[in-house]
Amino acid sequence: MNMKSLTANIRGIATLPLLLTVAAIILLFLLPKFVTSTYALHIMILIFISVIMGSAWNILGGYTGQYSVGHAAYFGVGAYTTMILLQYRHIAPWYGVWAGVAVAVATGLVIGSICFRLRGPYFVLASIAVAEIFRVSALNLPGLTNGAEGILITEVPPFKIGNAVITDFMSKVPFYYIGLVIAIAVILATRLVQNSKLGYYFQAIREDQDAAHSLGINLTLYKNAALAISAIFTSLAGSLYGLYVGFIDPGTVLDLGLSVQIVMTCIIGGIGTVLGPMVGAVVLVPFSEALRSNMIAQALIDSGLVKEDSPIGTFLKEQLSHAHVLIYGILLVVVILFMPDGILGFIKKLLASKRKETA
Amino acid sequence: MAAQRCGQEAHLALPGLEKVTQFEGAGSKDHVPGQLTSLLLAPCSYFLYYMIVFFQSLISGILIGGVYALIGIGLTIIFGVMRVINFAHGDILMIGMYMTYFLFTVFHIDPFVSIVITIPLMFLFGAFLQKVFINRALNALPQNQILLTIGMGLVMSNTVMLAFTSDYKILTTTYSSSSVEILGISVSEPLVVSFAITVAITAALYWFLYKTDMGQAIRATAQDREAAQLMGINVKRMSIIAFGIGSALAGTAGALISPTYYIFPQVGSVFTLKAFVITVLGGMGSIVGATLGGVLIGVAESVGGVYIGSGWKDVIVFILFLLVLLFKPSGLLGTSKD
Amino acid sequence: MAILKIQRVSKFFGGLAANSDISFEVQQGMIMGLIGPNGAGKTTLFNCITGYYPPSRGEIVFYNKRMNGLHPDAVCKLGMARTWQKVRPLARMSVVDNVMVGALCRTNSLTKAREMAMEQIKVVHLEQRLDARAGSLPIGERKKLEVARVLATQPKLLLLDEVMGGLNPAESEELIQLILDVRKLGITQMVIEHNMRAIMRVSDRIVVLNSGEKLAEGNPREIVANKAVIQAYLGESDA
Amino acid sequence: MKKLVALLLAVMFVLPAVALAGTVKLGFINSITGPEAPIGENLTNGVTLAIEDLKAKGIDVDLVKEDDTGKPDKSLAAFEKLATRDNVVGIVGPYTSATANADAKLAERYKIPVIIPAASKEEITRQGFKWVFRVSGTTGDYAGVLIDLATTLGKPKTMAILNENTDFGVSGAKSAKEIAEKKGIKVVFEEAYSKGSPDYRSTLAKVKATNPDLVFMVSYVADAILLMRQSREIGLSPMAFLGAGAGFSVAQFAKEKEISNGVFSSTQWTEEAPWAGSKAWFKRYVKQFGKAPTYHAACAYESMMIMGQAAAAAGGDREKTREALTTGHWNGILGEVRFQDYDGYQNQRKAVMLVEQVQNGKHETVWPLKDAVKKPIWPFPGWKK
Repeated sequence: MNMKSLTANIRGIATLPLLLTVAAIILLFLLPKFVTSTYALHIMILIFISVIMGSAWNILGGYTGQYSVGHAAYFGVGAYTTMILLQYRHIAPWYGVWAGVAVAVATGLVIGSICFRLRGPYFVLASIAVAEIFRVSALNLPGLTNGAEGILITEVPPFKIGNAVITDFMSKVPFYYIGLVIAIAVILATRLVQNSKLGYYFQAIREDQDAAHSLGINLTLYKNAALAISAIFTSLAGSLYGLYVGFIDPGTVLDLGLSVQIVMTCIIGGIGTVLGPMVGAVVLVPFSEALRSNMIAQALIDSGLVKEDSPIGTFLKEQLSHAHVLIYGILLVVVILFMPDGILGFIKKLLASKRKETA
Repeated sequence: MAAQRCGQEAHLALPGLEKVTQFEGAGSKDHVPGQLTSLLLAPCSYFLYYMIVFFQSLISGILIGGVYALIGIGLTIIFGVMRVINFAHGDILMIGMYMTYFLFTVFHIDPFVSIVITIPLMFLFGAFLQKVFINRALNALPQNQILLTIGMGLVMSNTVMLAFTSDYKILTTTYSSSSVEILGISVSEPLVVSFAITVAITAALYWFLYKTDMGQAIRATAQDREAAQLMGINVKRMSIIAFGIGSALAGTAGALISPTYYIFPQVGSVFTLKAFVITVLGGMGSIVGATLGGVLIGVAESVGGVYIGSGWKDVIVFILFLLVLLFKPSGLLGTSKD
Repeated sequence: MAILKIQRVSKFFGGLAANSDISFEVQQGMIMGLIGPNGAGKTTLFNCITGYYPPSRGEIVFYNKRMNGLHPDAVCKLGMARTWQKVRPLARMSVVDNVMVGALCRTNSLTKAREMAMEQIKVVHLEQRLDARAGSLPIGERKKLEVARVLATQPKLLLLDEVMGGLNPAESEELIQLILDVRKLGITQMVIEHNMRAIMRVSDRIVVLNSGEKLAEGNPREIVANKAVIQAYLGESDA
Repeated sequence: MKKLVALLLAVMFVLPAVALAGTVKLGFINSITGPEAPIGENLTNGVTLAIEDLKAKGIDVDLVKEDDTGKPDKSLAAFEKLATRDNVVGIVGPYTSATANADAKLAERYKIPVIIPAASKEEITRQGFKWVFRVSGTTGDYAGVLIDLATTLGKPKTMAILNENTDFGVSGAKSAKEIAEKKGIKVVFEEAYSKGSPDYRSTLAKVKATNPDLVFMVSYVADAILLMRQSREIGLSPMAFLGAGAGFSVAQFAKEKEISNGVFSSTQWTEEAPWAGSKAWFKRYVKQFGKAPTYHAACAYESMMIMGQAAAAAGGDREKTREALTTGHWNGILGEVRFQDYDGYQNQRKAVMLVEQVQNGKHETVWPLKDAVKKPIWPFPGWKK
């Protein structure tokens, strides 16, 4: 066996990154003990949800090359199943969530059988169309989904085993841990996929479907497998979102904007890499939150860089709050034009060019 | 009061129907003339009622479809030449609407006349977008191109919002709500005019693409980019022109729809998806196909809205879209190889 | 023993016949050359054999199994693998990963697949480029990579579609050698080629297609002497 | 990038919010961007005026504005930030029913008083919440007053309901149906349309075919104009057009007099509202912002005035502010405001609704009759050809 590839393989699970990962995970598990700010926890939960969605999409879009811009369908189906069961059938969410997963996977297989016959832009458009059909149907089936009014739950019932209350869901902490665990699970799953036959086959399909087909890869089977894994985690993210926010309606959980946001997280972070979606989420969620609440302007003023009553200060305070979507759009354009491989790809390129300089 | 009501109802031009509803809701009106005759007339009037509702929806569908067609043609040219899914198409249309609005309110130029100004301006705008942004991403991955155009759309709609606030703008002309009534079916005058303009523009475009050298070059580029390049066609220039034409058409559609619709920064999203459906339905790159697709979607929405429910219109459109994708992927009139 | 039997195969696109009524057999261990002018229907025949489209008429029998209607992946599993006229590397995967994808057709273990891949990479002499991105290889190496990749699927019959197209003489020579090496491994091959000198050197038997029909079949010497074949080729160069 | 992230994190989690002494810190959540932004702007302007007026009363408000883009999850984040990081005493907002519904839960959890200015979905104040107050009337109020007017002026037997397929539209339509049926009016047509469609002609043709006495519509600004334009084209001409709030009560709608004349719309506030200072406030608003205010602006203004005064009197204590809101009463441009428990509502203002009718391109208050500026024109006079 070739030494170079062997060492490369070992380097992939080398001790230092492994230690760092373990340390980071421990830190994340201990975080709620130190951080009392519920706002910070809220942002962390949103990041976890974003990591889960992004990584889930990444398996289908990043590894298998099927650029679905309709992932809101699985997110929404998961969220709706869990919430409908909880609200109207009084089925506890820890069962409902799995029902959501089952429905999402079933939905995925139906969608897959339709859309996977299409390639390239046609697949993208079909995935959008299917998700839109779900959204409009949810609006028009008030008997099932409560239509445009959405489903509002007042509280999540406590999780009990026997009479012992394990978690009460009164604070953010349980949601934090659930989010963290699922996020770790999805990253782990991505890693497992990447280092297995599945991963090789997914990537082969991404690179060239016809070539992959001729190498003995059953396209339908493996595309659907990727979609199923993707749908499972996207549905979990949806259920977590629904239970955490306590309110869902077609305009939020089945929205085209959500599908776009999922893809964006991956592309900004770095598509087809284990950590890309995580990087994307960690950057995008706080960034859009800071923009939304005008924190950047506030920080500039607080730090004394800009005087509050100066024209720039008033402009920032008054106008920036209107402009955050604009800035978001500009950022998107800039990243795609200048960092086409996302932040991770950009960093890799920087490191490579530095290495070249030193060599 | 009753007399007044009846006087009003007279212009429904549906005497039979009128009596039937009165008969059904017996006593709801002050006088019930000839119950027996109305009973005899019932089947006939129901038929008339169905016919009128049907033709009403058919005609409005066709007329709206004309505008849809224009949007679709713009997109089909862009997609055909560059294989870029332009998610900013609706936002480009929105820019056209604002242009029309200001030409109307500031310079008092009639929206239908203003397209003479809108078309060249929008062409330049599109050419600029292509040269500065899209061009750099032509070889990028398709999902990156999608996000790029989404980002561009966000920038456009939010810049407009900062400049003109998010208020709805209504462009009211003297003819905005005029209609003529033909056999009990009302036909919107501005829509008829815009339909006529659409037909003229489509014809002109058809001539341009099929009868001029540049048109041929654009079509060659759309058919096979590499081959066109080998044949000495300046593919980059063709792309710029194609994006310009696409934008000009979207802008024109915006202008034509302005007198009967309303204008706000996020209005584009309504049309972007529709544009894709139309384009794919007709066959990517096919002008006649996009025209047919536009009218078909207009009619499907309108007729489907009546018989299935207006909330379901979009579902009907998307299902139609998926069916075409699956069973005739090249579109109704397309000859594309993939 | 005839491992592949093409029996009166026709393929129509619309009203157009790309292949009409073609029959021949490929014997175990031989190299079968498939030649013909452009548009003769060679690649269409490959596509029919490997399951990309079902033949419109006729039968394809491989090891006494009827292949009509099987998908390409099933065809590959049965031991028939092909390369592409226009190379199709899995561009963003490394050389070794490319070949491993082929090997994974026969095993579920990555370690095993890697071993199998290394073996084939040695056959095509790409040991030096293991970790290079397949998309970054020069054309000659891409062609070799493609051969290694299909070899890794452990085929009984290999269909090579113009592996020498676009190569310089030195590279062509390497590939000729490669084809001969593969024969030594006991793998039957069917080769589409435009390079006449090469095809005459490697083929045991040659089938000539013209306008979708079989024009001639025989050993290289017979083919060179065949008047109809000469006519077809000269006709083409005249045009 | 790392530095930027670090900076952002620092800004978000670490830097304590600077509290100014001698002022009341309040939060305001609104849809500043996104699809609801056109109406959101009215709320922002109303609040701006309220801050000025509070200052004149000697109450300095340190206002933290948050944009929720009209999405519940963003609204929650905004609420979370206001409640925990900015430590505001009370919150005014958010605007839409969906976001208000989501935020109401958090108000209970963090025990922070919230005044909802303009969201009208009935359920919001029917959940037994103690910290949620609402100035806005409910969808039932909107429908009730219109049907009152219709049954007093005429004898309508049938009604068609056409509403946009949003939370606002659906809950408005539900209330309307309930109330109409109670009054013995038969609902002969019901349809929720998806907003933003350029063509409602076929739907309207269907409405016309059912020949209803009343046509009740719930819609936002722009669709209202489209619906009426196309009603005219189709020749739909019932006894009366009734519009519930939003789209039918904005000045832009009235300006299209060809199509808007004679249309009734219910609202919570008008320029001619019979309450002290309404007219002056209207003028001031027009002067400052260059356009006429909607009732949303007035409701937001009043909500902020009440919150500011209650919070200042309570010395910035949340519990005391809540008590002040429960027991107090205020007199402003919405008349007397009290938060009461009735009909299953908690802390809900019993809104005095007004009906306007467009007459000669202007909204005129025509109902209740004692407050009317002009006599209502009944029935709908028909379309001019």
